[in-house]
Amino acid sequence: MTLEVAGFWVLSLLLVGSALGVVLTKNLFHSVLWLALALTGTAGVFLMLDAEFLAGVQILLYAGGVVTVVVFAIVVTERLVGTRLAHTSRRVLIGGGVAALFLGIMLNSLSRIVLPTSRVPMESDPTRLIGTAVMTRFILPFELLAVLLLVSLLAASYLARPEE
Amino acid sequence: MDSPLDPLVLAVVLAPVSAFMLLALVAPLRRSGRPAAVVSILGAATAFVSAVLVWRGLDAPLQRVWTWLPDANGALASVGFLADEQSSVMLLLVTLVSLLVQIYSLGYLSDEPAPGIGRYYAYQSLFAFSMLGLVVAPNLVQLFVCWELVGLCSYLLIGFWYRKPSAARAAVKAFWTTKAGDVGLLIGIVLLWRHTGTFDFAELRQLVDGGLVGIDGLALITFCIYLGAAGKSAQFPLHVWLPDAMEGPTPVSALIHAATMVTAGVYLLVRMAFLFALTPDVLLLVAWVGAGTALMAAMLACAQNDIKRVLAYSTVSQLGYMMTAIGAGFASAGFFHLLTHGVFKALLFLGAGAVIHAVGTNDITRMGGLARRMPQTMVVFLVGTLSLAGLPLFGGFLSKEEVLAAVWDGGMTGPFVFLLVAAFLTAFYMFRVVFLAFFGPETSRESEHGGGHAPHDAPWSMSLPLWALALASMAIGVYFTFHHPETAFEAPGWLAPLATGVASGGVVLAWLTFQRKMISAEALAQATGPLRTAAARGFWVDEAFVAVYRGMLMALARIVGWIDRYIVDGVLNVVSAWTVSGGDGLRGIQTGKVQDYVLALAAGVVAVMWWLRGAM
Amino acid sequence: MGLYAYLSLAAVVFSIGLFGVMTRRNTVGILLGIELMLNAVNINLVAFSRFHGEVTGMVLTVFAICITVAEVALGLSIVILLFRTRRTAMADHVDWLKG
Amino acid sequence: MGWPVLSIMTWAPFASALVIMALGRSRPALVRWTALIGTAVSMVCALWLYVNYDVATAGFQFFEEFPLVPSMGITYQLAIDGMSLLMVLLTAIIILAGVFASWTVKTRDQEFYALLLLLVTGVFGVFVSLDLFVFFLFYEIAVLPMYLLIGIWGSSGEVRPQGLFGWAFGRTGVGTKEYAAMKLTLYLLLGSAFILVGMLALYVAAGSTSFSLLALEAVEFDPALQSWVFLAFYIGFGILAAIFPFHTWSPDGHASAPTAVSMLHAGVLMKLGAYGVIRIGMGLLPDATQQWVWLVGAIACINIVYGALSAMAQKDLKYVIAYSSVSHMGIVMLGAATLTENGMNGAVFQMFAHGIMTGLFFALVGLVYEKAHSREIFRMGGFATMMPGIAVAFTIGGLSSLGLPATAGFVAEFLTFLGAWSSANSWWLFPAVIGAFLTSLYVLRVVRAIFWGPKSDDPRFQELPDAQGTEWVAIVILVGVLVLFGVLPGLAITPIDASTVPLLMRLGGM
Repeated sequence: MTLEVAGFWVLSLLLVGSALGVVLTKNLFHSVLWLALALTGTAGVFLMLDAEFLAGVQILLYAGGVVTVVVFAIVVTERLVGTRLAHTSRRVLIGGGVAALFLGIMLNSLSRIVLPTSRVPMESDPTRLIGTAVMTRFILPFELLAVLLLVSLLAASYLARPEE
Repeated sequence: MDSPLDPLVLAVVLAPVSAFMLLALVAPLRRSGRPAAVVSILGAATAFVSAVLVWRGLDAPLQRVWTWLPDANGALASVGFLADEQSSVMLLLVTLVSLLVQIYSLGYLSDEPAPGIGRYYAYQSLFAFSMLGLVVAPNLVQLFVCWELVGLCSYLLIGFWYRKPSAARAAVKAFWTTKAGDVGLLIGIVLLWRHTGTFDFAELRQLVDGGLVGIDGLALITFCIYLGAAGKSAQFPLHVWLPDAMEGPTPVSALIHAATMVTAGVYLLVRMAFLFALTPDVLLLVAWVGAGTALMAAMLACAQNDIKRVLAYSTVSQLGYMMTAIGAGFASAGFFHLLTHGVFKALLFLGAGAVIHAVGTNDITRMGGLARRMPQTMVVFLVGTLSLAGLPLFGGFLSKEEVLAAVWDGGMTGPFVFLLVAAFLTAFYMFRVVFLAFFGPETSRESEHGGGHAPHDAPWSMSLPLWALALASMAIGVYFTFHHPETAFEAPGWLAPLATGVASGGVVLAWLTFQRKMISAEALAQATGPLRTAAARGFWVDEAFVAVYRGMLMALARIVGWIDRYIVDGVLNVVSAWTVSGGDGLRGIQTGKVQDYVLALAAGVVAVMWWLRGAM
Repeated sequence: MGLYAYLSLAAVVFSIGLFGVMTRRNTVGILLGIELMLNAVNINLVAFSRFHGEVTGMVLTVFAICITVAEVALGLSIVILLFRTRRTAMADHVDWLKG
Repeated sequence: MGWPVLSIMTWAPFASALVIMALGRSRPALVRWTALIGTAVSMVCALWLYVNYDVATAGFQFFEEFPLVPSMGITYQLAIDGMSLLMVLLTAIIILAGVFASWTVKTRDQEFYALLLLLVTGVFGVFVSLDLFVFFLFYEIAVLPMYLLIGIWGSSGEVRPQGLFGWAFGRTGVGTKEYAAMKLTLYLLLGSAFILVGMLALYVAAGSTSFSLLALEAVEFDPALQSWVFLAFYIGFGILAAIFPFHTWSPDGHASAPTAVSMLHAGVLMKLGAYGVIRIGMGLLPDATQQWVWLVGAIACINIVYGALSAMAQKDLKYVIAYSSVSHMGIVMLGAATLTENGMNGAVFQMFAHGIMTGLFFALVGLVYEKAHSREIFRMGGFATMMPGIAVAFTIGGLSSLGLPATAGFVAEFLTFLGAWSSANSWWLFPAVIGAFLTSLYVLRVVRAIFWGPKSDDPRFQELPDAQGTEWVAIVILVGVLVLFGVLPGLAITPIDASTVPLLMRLGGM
């Protein structure tokens, strides 16, 4: 068992465990914390895949930004309602069944196709490649993304504006 | 124009219609009342003068047609005129009565508000046009068109006082009843067209003369045409509308329901006599129905107290005379009676109108002693009555005798007896009216009309037409009493004395009963017993029609309406309701919860992937 | 470790996220489930990208992360709006589309 | 050729609809005048066509062509013959009157006029297009706005669910305008489905090269194919022509629809159905026509008598008129089924006459309803004193309806009767004549009850105004046309004859 394999298993266990924590815990706040952990785990996976830049973005934007926003939203809404938010589950068995079936079929499909086992070396540093691609080939989507973010920012502040 | 008479014939027809268009389209003129009347009367006068000129000048039949309904071969139907002996003299009668009635109406309707008068004269002009168009019609299509139009005018004029429920009802009844006959006429025309390929009288006549008309199926055609005539000319059992039609203003009754429109049926049969001659069975039917109608209506007339209804039944009765003559195969006799009857019956109606106008009631038992109050009216009414009774020197004498002679000569003993009895009854019921209304004690009455002043003779506008008609009636009577026209049939020598005797008998019986009171009217009524009861109820013909209408037609309509709503539409709605219920059942799966939709989505993906598993 | 391992891991995380979306009553919980699913997708993208030595997948991941941020922001503002109008954060109670 | 008159006529209402939608917001006068101008342009075009149509040459004239989808043989091909000429004239008259009659619409007048004009474009389009595909497009345009027009501006009736199948009526919501709108639309769309199937079948059978009527006319279709395609057309178009037993949308729909919509629908749209049966069903499928006329005629006879009896049983004024339409459309179908020159002329003439007459009826009923707020025949009474103009016009309409000479109704019925007796099934004459008689019963009964009888005691009906202003224009136009064509039927018969004779020659009837 190489270090890579061991790291992968550790990360996998961390990711799957925290993901289960997100969907199973009864406390919404804990859920969010588990999500933060899962996102960090994902960042680890990115690292294992030589995508340091993405791992950084993942932690900064996701684990940092998104989780903060969610926590903030929870706090605000609990203040609005005045009670703790209930965080129960419904139709756990059916949902679990469907999810398990889904997983089974996915894994079954994956097992039947031939996938590469070794990595093709990247042309250069992935971060550099990403930067070049974004600024050249993907410049239009990138700019549109900026617009989208702006719009969603405005929309979010419009929707969540205080009541008149 | 081929003949100098062409524009004159056209003028006869077009003068009234111009007046009508003027009145119909120029609303201010129509609402102005008297000026509208003047326009209409001018139209009628023009028509009358032209008719006289046509009648004097006509030496050979004159026909002009213009295409009305085109088809691939040129003209399917045309309009135009056919002026011959019959139509020209009929034109004369129609325009004369029409003109006199319109003048008379000036006085009669003097209390009517101005718009009402305008409306009345518009209808009158339209009627004159339609009737004249009918008279000159060279083919069956134009005849039918005008036939329906006179029916329309009759409907409008009967319903002239439409605020009166009885008038509105009578108008519709008249229209429906005649329309029922018209259905027959229309079918007859359609069948005849298929049978012979033409609507034209002249062509039909040529075909008949040439023996080119097949006899097979012809009886059905003539029967259908007769149905139309029976409806219009109030033959049993379609006579029920005529007495009710007396709801209209009296001048209208004089014009439409005595002199002109009701005789259109007779006129039609006269026009088509050559065709009817091919179907003796139908002629026999015409004669029997005619005679039966004459007798029945005469009996009904005896049981009426309403002066106008007496006259109405007497019209029905006289129409029966004419029909019987036609049925006997001698249309000319019927036509002759039509002409004289037109004159003296119009006179009687107008006289009755003068009485009603003065007294304010139609009920003869509430009149009495009017001879002193209205001597002029009495005289002209008496002239009319004597004419109707068929006494020598008076208008109806010769024509009635001719009808009787024709029927006798036609070998129809049964109808002949019927007619003879009817003649007796005619004299009786007419003199009953005369004695009750004009002679005898003056009944005390509060006049509902004119606020209590005593009845008096009518103003000039009303008396002028009365005298004109009375003189015409006398002139006809005197002229024909001494100049027997040539006829196609032989009158047996005993006939004239017999007819005169029968009529005089009726007069004497009436005199004894109602003037001398030697025979009690009640006793007479008792003696006739159930017959009189039946007569008072009009032999339940009305009731039978009402029963058919209510009990069968309306019931059928209700059933069909129910079926339509609850079966035809019901089945449709049941199917729809099932669809709606199915949707209702299915909509439960739409929980509105986003998790369930995701669940269904995932399950769907699983299912699709499972289905495609072999491919992957 | 081959691509298979990474894809399997992503599949597991995706299924867990799906489970969360299907079972959570709370709208925020559903949102969290969606985040997990998106993460799984991102893992897939990066893994494919790395194993094929092609950077496009990573670029797409950058975009996906950004869009996710926008989505979260909007989603949460909708949650807040929902609170305002319906006084609830329970997706169960939000069934205007119920048939 | 000069101006594309047919296109101008067809699209002028559409153009005014666009103008209305763009500029008409809260400008009622502008809406009405724009609508009036648009329909007046159509009217002028229709008259121009009438004057310039060359009867001697007959056949289709005023061709306009413009390929739309050449690969599938879809062409914007317009032309008219005598039959469509008359229908176009009818449409123009009715919509012109309809615009006047809805002058007083208050709610959402902008959308109302826009939809009305859109619908009219569809109707014109159907009558002038020779390409079946374009025909079908226009047909749908003509049918669909009806849903909104009835659903939004309609009025709910007084029918209440009860009796047999009462639960079903309750479930479907009988009596409401929404129900009527839904029923009408679904029924007509069902018909469209049949029509579409029939058209595609012919298109494919003819080699999938052209949708043009003229091209398809030249093809000899297989008799078996003809047989079922004819039935598809008959049912499809027949639903719109209210053939028994697919007529029940008509009373509910017409009773609920607002005035102008009833006028247009009963006056013109029902004729689309009959027009479709004659032009497409009979025109393209001569063998099947010979095979199926017995059915068409028999059902027409049922329509005539059944419609008249149903009308007799109604207590709601609009229902009476609607059922009389069912009866009169029977005359149209009967005339067509006789396959004789007179019958066919009568059918087309009846389409025209009934269109005008029914338009007049619905305009007047609308006026009465607007003023008295009642449609119950036997509650009203003696209205002639208060509204003499409406009373007279209604009476004239009624007289035309019962086939009184000197109105257009007589000519149509007379020709149809002649045709019926000359046809292979001469017994058809009798139901037709009986129907005409029954019509006189129910029409005069209604006329008397509402207008000419004694005045009603109901306090609602004591002071009612007569028609005024623009309403008069609508009435005068319709009455005038009704009488004009009754007195001078040659005006219409001449062009009709120019189109029916060639058709009958194709059918082997002459």
